[in-house]
Amino acid sequence: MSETPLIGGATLAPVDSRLAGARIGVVTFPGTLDDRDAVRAVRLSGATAVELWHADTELADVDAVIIPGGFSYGDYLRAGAISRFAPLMTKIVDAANSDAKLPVLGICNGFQILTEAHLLPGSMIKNDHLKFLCRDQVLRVENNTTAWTNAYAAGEDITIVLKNQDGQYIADEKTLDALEAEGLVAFRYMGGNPNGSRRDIAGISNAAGNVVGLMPHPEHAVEAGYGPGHTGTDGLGFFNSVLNTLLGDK
Amino acid sequence: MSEISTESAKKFNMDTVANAAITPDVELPWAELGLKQNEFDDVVKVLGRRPTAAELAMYSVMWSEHCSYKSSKNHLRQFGEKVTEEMKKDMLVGIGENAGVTNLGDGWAVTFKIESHNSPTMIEPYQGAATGIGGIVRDIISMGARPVAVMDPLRFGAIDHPDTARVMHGAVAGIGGYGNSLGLPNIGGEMVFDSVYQGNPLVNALAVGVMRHEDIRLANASGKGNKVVLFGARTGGDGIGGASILSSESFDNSKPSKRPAVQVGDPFAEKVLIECCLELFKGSLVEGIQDLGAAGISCATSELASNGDGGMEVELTSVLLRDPTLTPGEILMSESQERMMAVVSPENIAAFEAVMEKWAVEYSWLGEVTDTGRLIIKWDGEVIVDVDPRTVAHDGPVYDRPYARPEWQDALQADTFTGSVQDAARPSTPEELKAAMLELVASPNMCSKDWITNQYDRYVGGNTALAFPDDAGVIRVDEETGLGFAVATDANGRYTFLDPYHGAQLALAEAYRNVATSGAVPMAVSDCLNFGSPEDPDVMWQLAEAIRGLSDACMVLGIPVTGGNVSLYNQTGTTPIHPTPVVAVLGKFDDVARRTPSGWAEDGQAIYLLGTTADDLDGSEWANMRGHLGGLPPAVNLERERELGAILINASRDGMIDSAHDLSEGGLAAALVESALRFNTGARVALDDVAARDGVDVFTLLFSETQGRAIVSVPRSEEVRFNDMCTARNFPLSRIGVVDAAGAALDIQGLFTAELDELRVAHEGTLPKYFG
Amino acid sequence: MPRIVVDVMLKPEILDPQGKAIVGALPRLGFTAFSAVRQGKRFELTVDGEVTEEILAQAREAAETMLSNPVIEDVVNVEVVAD
Amino acid sequence: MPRIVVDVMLKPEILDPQGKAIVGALPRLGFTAFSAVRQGKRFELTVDGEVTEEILAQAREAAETMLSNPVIEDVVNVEVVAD
Ligand SMILES: Nc1ncnc2c1ncn2[C@@H]1O[C@H](COP(=O)(O)OP(=O)(O)O)[C@@H](O)[C@H]1O
Ligand SMILES: [Mg+2]
Repeated sequence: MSETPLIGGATLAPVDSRLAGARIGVVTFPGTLDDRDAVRAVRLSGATAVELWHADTELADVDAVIIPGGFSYGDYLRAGAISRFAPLMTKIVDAANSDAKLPVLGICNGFQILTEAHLLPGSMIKNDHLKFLCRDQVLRVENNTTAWTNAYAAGEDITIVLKNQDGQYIADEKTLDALEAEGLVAFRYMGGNPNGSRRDIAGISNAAGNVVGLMPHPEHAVEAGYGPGHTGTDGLGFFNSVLNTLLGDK
Repeated sequence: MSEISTESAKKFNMDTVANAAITPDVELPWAELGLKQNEFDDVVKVLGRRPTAAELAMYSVMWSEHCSYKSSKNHLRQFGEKVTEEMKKDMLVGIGENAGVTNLGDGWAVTFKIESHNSPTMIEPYQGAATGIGGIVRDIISMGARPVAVMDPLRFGAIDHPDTARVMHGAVAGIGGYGNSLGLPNIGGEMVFDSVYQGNPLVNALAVGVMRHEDIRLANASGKGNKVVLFGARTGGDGIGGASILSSESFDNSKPSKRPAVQVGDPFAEKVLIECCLELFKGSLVEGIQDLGAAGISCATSELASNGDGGMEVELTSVLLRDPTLTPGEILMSESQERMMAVVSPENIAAFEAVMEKWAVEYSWLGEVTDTGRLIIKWDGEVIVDVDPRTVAHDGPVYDRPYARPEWQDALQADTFTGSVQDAARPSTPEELKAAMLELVASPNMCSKDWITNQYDRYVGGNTALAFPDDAGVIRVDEETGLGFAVATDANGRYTFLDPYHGAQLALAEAYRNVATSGAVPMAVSDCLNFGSPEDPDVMWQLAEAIRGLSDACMVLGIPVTGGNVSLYNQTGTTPIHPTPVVAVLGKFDDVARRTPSGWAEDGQAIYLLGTTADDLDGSEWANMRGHLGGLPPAVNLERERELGAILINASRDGMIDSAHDLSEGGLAAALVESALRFNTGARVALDDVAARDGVDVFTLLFSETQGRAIVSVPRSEEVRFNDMCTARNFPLSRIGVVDAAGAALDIQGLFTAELDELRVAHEGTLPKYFG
Repeated sequence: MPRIVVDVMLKPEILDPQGKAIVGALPRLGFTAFSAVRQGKRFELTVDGEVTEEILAQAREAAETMLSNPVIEDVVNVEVVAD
Repeated sequence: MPRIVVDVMLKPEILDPQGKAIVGALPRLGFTAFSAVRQGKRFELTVDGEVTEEILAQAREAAETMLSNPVIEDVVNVEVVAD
């Protein structure tokens, strides 16, 4: 029986065997949608993608984890609320908080899950215009010292895809002030706030810089012809960044 | 029903087959269930006795217009008859299955189908539209395919009617809410506002799936002893509506509980169902599979059985219920969403159950396949249905409904736009022409659809090579080779109203042209025929003519209809909607990297207009904006469409063009503005030469809707080659301008200059103005 | 300031996907006492000043016509809460 | 069967986009009595049998840990309703 299509068709030989040694886990929950895209992005960056299942109880020796976008559990109750309790999430939270500082990237629904799991502060509520919004979005890289942003220049503008219904980032003023003061705002929306997020925040990191969450989708901007404006590949930097981190290059 | 005669029936308080045999004279609510006297008589004849309540439920839903195609069947035959061997060569599965399957090459196949969910959307726009997406996607899964994209052709009432906002907000949010949650990119559709759809909005939904040839699954139950399983959501009273007429079947005097008239979709359950089915297919764990749509278990059991070895035995009390008060007949009729039925061989039961456990999907084993030729359904061991499944699924009534060309048709066709009162102040000065262009691109039907499409995820999956606002949606299937497909849907209800035969052909021509414009080779057709009541001879004539026209045109274009859907009774009182045959064309790319976007991007490229322009203002957007509908739609020239298509496909494959946009509603004026706004790139255009060549004034050149035309942009280095190709094929072309990236304007030389900003404000402002 | 609370639930016969997902997740967290969950909406309408009979009637009408979708939802409660 | 109702509202300091949209729309339909609207969630948990103190405690805990997100929401009410 052949593989069903669109599950990683292309077998790109990794350019650098050092990179292929890096194992990046991509978690699938029931209702996850962008897992295949995240796997593709990992592969295009040269690393090895490892598919993880929410009900797994072990992390399969991965060097980093991506929690991809989608509507896990249908976004029912609150986006990310039910997924947060998955067995694998406990492992991820522990590993992220451990001395090993497992790099974790939460994209969109993944970001929502990370906030529900209290790995990142704040939360997301419905977009201020109340609609699902899919558009090409310019972001400013505010912090290029994290595990997932070090391949970018500080202050660089990148265009990636924004698509969500509950994307309005909120936190109390104290938390927001602290995020700003400690430089933990990783990305800010440029060219108009698309959803009412406080202080135009599109993504944040934890203090150690190993956990990053953002609403827009870098994994949809890794292949010319299939990303923003059908040419953009600005999202590749995320996946290159974590390789830098893992290989000790940065 | 009053008396229960047999002991067993008494025991279970149920109308059994045994009971039916000895109580022939019981009154049955067949009329309330929508059956006609002759149809009920047929049921009795087929069975040789009166039906049980459960049997009556099955026949009534399966013999409905929606499931049996009784009014259209005699005409739809033409889609199967007017096909050549050549047209069949890539058709792996044709009409009759859940969806047709077309060979894409390299062992890949693609399946697509379009369906309507019109009246549910009128009642409850969000859920109606959402479950429309859900239903068509399950059709695609049941072929063994992974769904990869959806599209949504829509028709709503007048843009400024208060009820339109309700339908618009709900339907668009529902399509997005459901489709986005499934991880299926929405890659195109249509949006037309017209008061004829006020009481009957059209929500058509199209889904496309891909698979390897060996994975194709058909809906049949073969292999005596194989098990029948129902899985997915629990069965509720959905779609039965109001207090059930069938409550009497239990001979129970207590008041029937409420049955919901609307179905609520659970996109999360469907997403899980998709993944779960794909895992079943991958492990070859099912012998046959069928989605549950209209007519639910009635349809699934009778179709699976009659397409297989012909027999099946099912215990209905095994069905997992959401509402424990449902009667057997209601269970058989329920249209609860997100359910599938499969046939599993005994050795695969454990593996099947493991997949269900993994995805936390509920399932229940209902029975098994037999070779008796009978579909037997039991309730707690007592037989309540004993039928030949073919008589339920395939041998429904077929009607030759009377039809005749309406008396008013001649007068309508004689009333041309040119010279009408509505044409009194035809724009002619440069100022008027510019104002007309701005008015056109801001009009409800020609304005930007971003307000809608921004609510749809077009990126998920990472294989979307083109989507709105380009002419066709394009999806990559194979990441290594770039093999992929394009799909476009089109229909023009006004054209079809003026001339149903040619109107349907024009819908096909436009979808074909859109696919070719993207660079893909058209291969297959699916259609959704939205019409009024077939009992009205005028409407029946429109339907007959449209089917005849469409099937004739498919022959000429050499692409077969592989599936579709008929939606009748779309009318308010005695006023039908415009006949609206929505036609979807699927095309193939060897490598989607060669796709052609619709907008200009490179400075200095030459802009060519392919084709010639005649006075085709009847039925046009311009006439519509002026409140005129009459005359004859643009002439159909399918040979011309084929030639144009070949040019666009070759030019794309050989890298001769960098953009292409077909001319359709709104004519050249709309195409120029859309090409400029696509990537915010202006152009200088001169129209005098073409206008002189074609013998039309500039207004007609800009606003006429003559078919078989497109504009392309050609890199300087390719101009000679491109010219030579068109000349060799004897296809009219004219160099009408140059892309001007710095200009930030559409400069129609000698007439007017429209800044891109001013065009954009006009084009993009309309939907937000009405819908917020 | 006084508020009027309006509670809206899906009609009992209508599928509630959210409630279904929640009831499936509760036992995994050790909450085993609940056999079904349904999720509805609660609206709090603030009134400046006193809640007259007329204002309450307005709230009831708003609940039926706008805050709920009568095709699939029921207004199960309209009441005044003081602050 | 008895049910336990759990009401959850966004914290007062968080702007509620849905409530805002509703309060904007109400006057257009002639409902002018309301100066603010907030939309929250109402959960109905069905209990098979009697609602013991222990079950009520379970409901309270589920309300705090899962049915609400304490970063943005408050549980405003947990109560038993009989049928
Ligand atoms: N309801 C919709 N859903 C998705 N895409 C839509 C919808 N309505 C219009 N579009 C897209 O907007 C673009 C313009 O539509 P239209 O003018 O009808 O195209 P064409 O004339 O090429 O058939 C197309 O890309 C079409 O697919
Ligand atoms: Mg087009």
